[in-house]
Amino acid sequence: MRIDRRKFLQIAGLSGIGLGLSAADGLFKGKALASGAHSLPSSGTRLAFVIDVNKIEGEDGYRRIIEACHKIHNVPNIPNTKHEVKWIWTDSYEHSFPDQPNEFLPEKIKEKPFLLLCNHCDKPPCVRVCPTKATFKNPDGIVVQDPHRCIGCRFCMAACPYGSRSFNWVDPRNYLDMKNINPDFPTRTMGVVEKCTLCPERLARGLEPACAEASNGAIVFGNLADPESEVRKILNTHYTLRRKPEIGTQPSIFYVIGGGENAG
Amino acid sequence: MLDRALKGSKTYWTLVIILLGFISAGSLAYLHQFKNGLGVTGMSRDVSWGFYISQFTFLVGVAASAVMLVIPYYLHNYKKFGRIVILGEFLAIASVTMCMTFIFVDMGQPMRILNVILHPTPNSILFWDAMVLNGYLGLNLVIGWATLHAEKKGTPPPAWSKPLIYLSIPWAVSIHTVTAFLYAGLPGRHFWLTAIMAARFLASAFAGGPALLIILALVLRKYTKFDPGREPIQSVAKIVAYAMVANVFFIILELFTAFYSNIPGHMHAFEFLYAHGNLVPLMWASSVLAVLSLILIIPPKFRENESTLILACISIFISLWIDKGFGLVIGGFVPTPFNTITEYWPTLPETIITLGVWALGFLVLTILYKVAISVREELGTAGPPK
Amino acid sequence: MGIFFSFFMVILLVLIAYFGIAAAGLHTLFGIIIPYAAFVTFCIGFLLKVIKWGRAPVPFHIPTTCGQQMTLPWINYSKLDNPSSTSGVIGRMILEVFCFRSLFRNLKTGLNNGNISYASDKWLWLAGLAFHYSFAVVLIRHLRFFLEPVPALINTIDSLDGFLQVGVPHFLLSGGVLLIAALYLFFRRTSNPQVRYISLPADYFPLFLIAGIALSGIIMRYISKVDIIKVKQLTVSLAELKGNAPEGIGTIFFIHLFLICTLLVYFPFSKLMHMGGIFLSPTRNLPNDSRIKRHINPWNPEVKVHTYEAYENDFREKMKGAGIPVEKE
Amino acid sequence: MYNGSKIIIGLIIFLAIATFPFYSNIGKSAGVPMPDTNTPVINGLDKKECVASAEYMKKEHMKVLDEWRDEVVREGKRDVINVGGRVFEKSLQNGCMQCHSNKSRFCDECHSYAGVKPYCWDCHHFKEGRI
Repeated sequence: MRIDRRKFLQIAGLSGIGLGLSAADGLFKGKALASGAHSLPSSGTRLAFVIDVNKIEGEDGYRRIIEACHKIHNVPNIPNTKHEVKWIWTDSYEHSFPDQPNEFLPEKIKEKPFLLLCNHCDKPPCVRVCPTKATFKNPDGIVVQDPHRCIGCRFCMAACPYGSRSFNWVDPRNYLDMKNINPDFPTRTMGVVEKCTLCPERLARGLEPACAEASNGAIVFGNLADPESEVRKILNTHYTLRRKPEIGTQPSIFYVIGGGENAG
Repeated sequence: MLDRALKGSKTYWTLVIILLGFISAGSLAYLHQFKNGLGVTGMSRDVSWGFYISQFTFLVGVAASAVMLVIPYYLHNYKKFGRIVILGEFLAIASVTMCMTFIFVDMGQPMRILNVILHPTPNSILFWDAMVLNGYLGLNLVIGWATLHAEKKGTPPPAWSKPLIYLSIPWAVSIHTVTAFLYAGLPGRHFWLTAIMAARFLASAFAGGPALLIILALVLRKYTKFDPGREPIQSVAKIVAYAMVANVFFIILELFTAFYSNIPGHMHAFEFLYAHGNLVPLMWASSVLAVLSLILIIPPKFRENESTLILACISIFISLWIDKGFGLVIGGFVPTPFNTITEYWPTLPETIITLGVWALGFLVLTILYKVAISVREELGTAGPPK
Repeated sequence: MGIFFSFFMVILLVLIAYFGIAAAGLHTLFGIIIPYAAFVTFCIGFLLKVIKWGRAPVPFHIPTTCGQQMTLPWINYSKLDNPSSTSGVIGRMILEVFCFRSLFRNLKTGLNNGNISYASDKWLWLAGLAFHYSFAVVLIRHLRFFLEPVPALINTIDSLDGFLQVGVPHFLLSGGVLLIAALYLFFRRTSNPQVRYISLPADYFPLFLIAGIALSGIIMRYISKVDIIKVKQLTVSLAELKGNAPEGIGTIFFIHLFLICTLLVYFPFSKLMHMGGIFLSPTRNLPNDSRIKRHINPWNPEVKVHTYEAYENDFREKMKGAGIPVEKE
Repeated sequence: MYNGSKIIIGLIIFLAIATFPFYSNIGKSAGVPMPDTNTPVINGLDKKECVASAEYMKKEHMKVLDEWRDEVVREGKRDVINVGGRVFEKSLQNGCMQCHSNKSRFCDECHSYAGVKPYCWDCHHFKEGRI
């Protein structure tokens, strides 16, 4: 666990902020100037990831990140792709950004895997459609899925434009090595929806989300609402992509595509 | 009146027992699904709604179609519908029962179904759908039962039923509009993201539901003493014809927008459905049947001939069942958000459960129709009007 | 009048249990002695009542029930409503006991422009069905307190009853249905003037008592909880005839228990005996075979019969002499 | 008695049902379960104190857990509970079970005695003797 004191305080601080605020005003809060414009939350916290595609070191790098997440969250490894549960995974540019096709893309990018996960949208459609408030938005920007409340109607899966949500079609425990699961984290039950949680249990302890920690700096985690944050600094200096920006969900996951440190 | 359902001919009891057989098979299959999870169905991470929700969507239309009889009879005082309006109301009860059962069997955690009421979420269309469906079921139960009861007693319908009947008219529209909104409000699902969705739903509902009603009325006439007379059936047929024309027109509008604009996302679902998915034969069958049905129902010569009329109605029902009870939901999920194709086909347990739910609906319908017709037979009003 | 009397009787019972435990601490009395006494009263009272009924002679088969009785072969007769065989009677009994067929027939008469109209009235039947079936489920699932280990079947019934995950612990549907049905039956007695006129404290009291039992049970499970392990310790000890009442069970439990004991004691002496009586009602348990079999009243004295034939034999000659026509020469 | 045999058979059935608990328990009786607090962690404490009194927890633990889960998952109130200097995490797995590491003795015995089947363990898991 390599984490310096400054970073610790930063994360501990921002995860603390806003948690005390009421979560009730999830839906239509934040009047933007125009519907497409960006809004910053009143709580002063909006957690986000910036993923630098070029900094992930090959196959191993991706696998390390995915395993870091799936291992600590007891995400089952289900061979049948129809029943798959995945919190973070990779796919090609073509599949990750189907709305921005470019047949003349550099070969390097065409073949590059992109890390995909819940976008923790600022205006999440999944939250809008959930009939039981099982999924909702925290004041700090995390889109939370409460498996205790979920009735398994899968409306959120129809609503999510990013395919970020997984349903437990089968009992996940049949696909977990129950002897070697993370004893500190629950598994899920059959018939509920789950997805990336952005590791609130780690944030509470002042740790970064597991994927960011395992990424050797390729995934930068921080507060978008803070102009001094590292994520903002990268966004200021790099051209970044987001998935399906035109539908106005305002994802909080940014992809740095260009040439690493020197670009921008 | 319910006791009328307990006395019947051999045919009636055979039908009831067959339906009960299907229901039992469906229940057993559901227990299997309950124990092993929705993984026993053909649904997947990418196609996360399947047969159940599409049947529900289709049947909401059938339920809403009762309004096509209620409006002429109660609003325009079209007396000739007096005999069949109860058939429409009871069909609505059976359809809504099926809708709710389909939603129930689709739940991953059916034990928590009451969370929808315990944690009401007005921003969710599904919450509203649950509300309007329950309301519509209640309205039709109360109205249908009260009017039939009054008929049996030889009294005019109770005064309080009038406002409820008027309320049921917009309510019927609302159930299908809200159901269309389930789909039409989702960003990133191009096939569904269309302002015309609710209108399409209503058009298909007002074609499919009354078409089924004509089939049912003709079947009843053959096997029971019930006979609504020729004219009301012809009037319903005209409603079906207009609605089906509107429905086909709306589909053409969708096709035009998708293909003339040439926006890939808008075209993909149609390409999947009509060109390279496993639903291709079904979707083409739906389209061919739709055209065929128009040929059979628009020219008065065919429409007025009851043997071609029933063919037209069967074509319409099957065409719309494929279109709404299959293509609509699957086409929305495929292509996936990743622009990939994941095929869907219902599995055996899923099919048995679906059949079981349909059987449940038809059992409810059989019992309700049996009661209505028995009451009329006793009153001597089941036969053709003089 | 009867309403308030019955209501305050139930309140009084609640107060007796409350003060008996909270003030006087009579755990053994309320936890052991009264339950045993009540149970013994219930069983013996039930037996004696049924035996008393059994000693009354059955007057005659009663054909005037419902439906066409068996007559000529080409006339359809109603096999279940008016049976002529034992198997038909068993069928009618099953329908009566499990489906409340008599109530299902209930009609409501009304006046409509001077004409009498008949309307079906299924609410009493429906509420009665809901009441009795939910009571049965409540009773069966209470076996978990008396049996150790708890049989799997009882666990299954319990989890089906709490299928809907509402609240912690899960709300058991049967309890709610029982309470609502009891309240409906009370509402029916008071809202309908005719029914109200014929209602007595004996009608209201059991309703209030059962509603009180259901309500105290619901309160005990969801609001003012008690130590359930100690409760079971007590109930199992009762079943094992050991009878020791552990300290520290909430008073609400003893209120619940005392109301149940009252119900048990009251049962054999009240209209609740229809539970046994249903099997002895002559219009339900007798086949309509009065034209097939000769019925001889059991209390009839021996009657000396002198037939006309014998009479003529005795007096033939005299009759002939008097010119009276005789049948046999 | 008229129809005596039938009535007596009926009464015997009635008595058999009514007294079922009395004879079905014979020879089966298991002892009364006592929530066992004999675990290494608890034994190592000088002051044995939980988040609430045993009396309260016996009756309300399900409610406490239900409230915790809403507070933690839904409201983000992950702040720990401090009882006399000892901190407790609001968690079944990472709170309760850290001390009460004997699930079969501490949870299951009473639950099966009372015929209760909580579904907590469908997701939250516990391996005996982990700590």
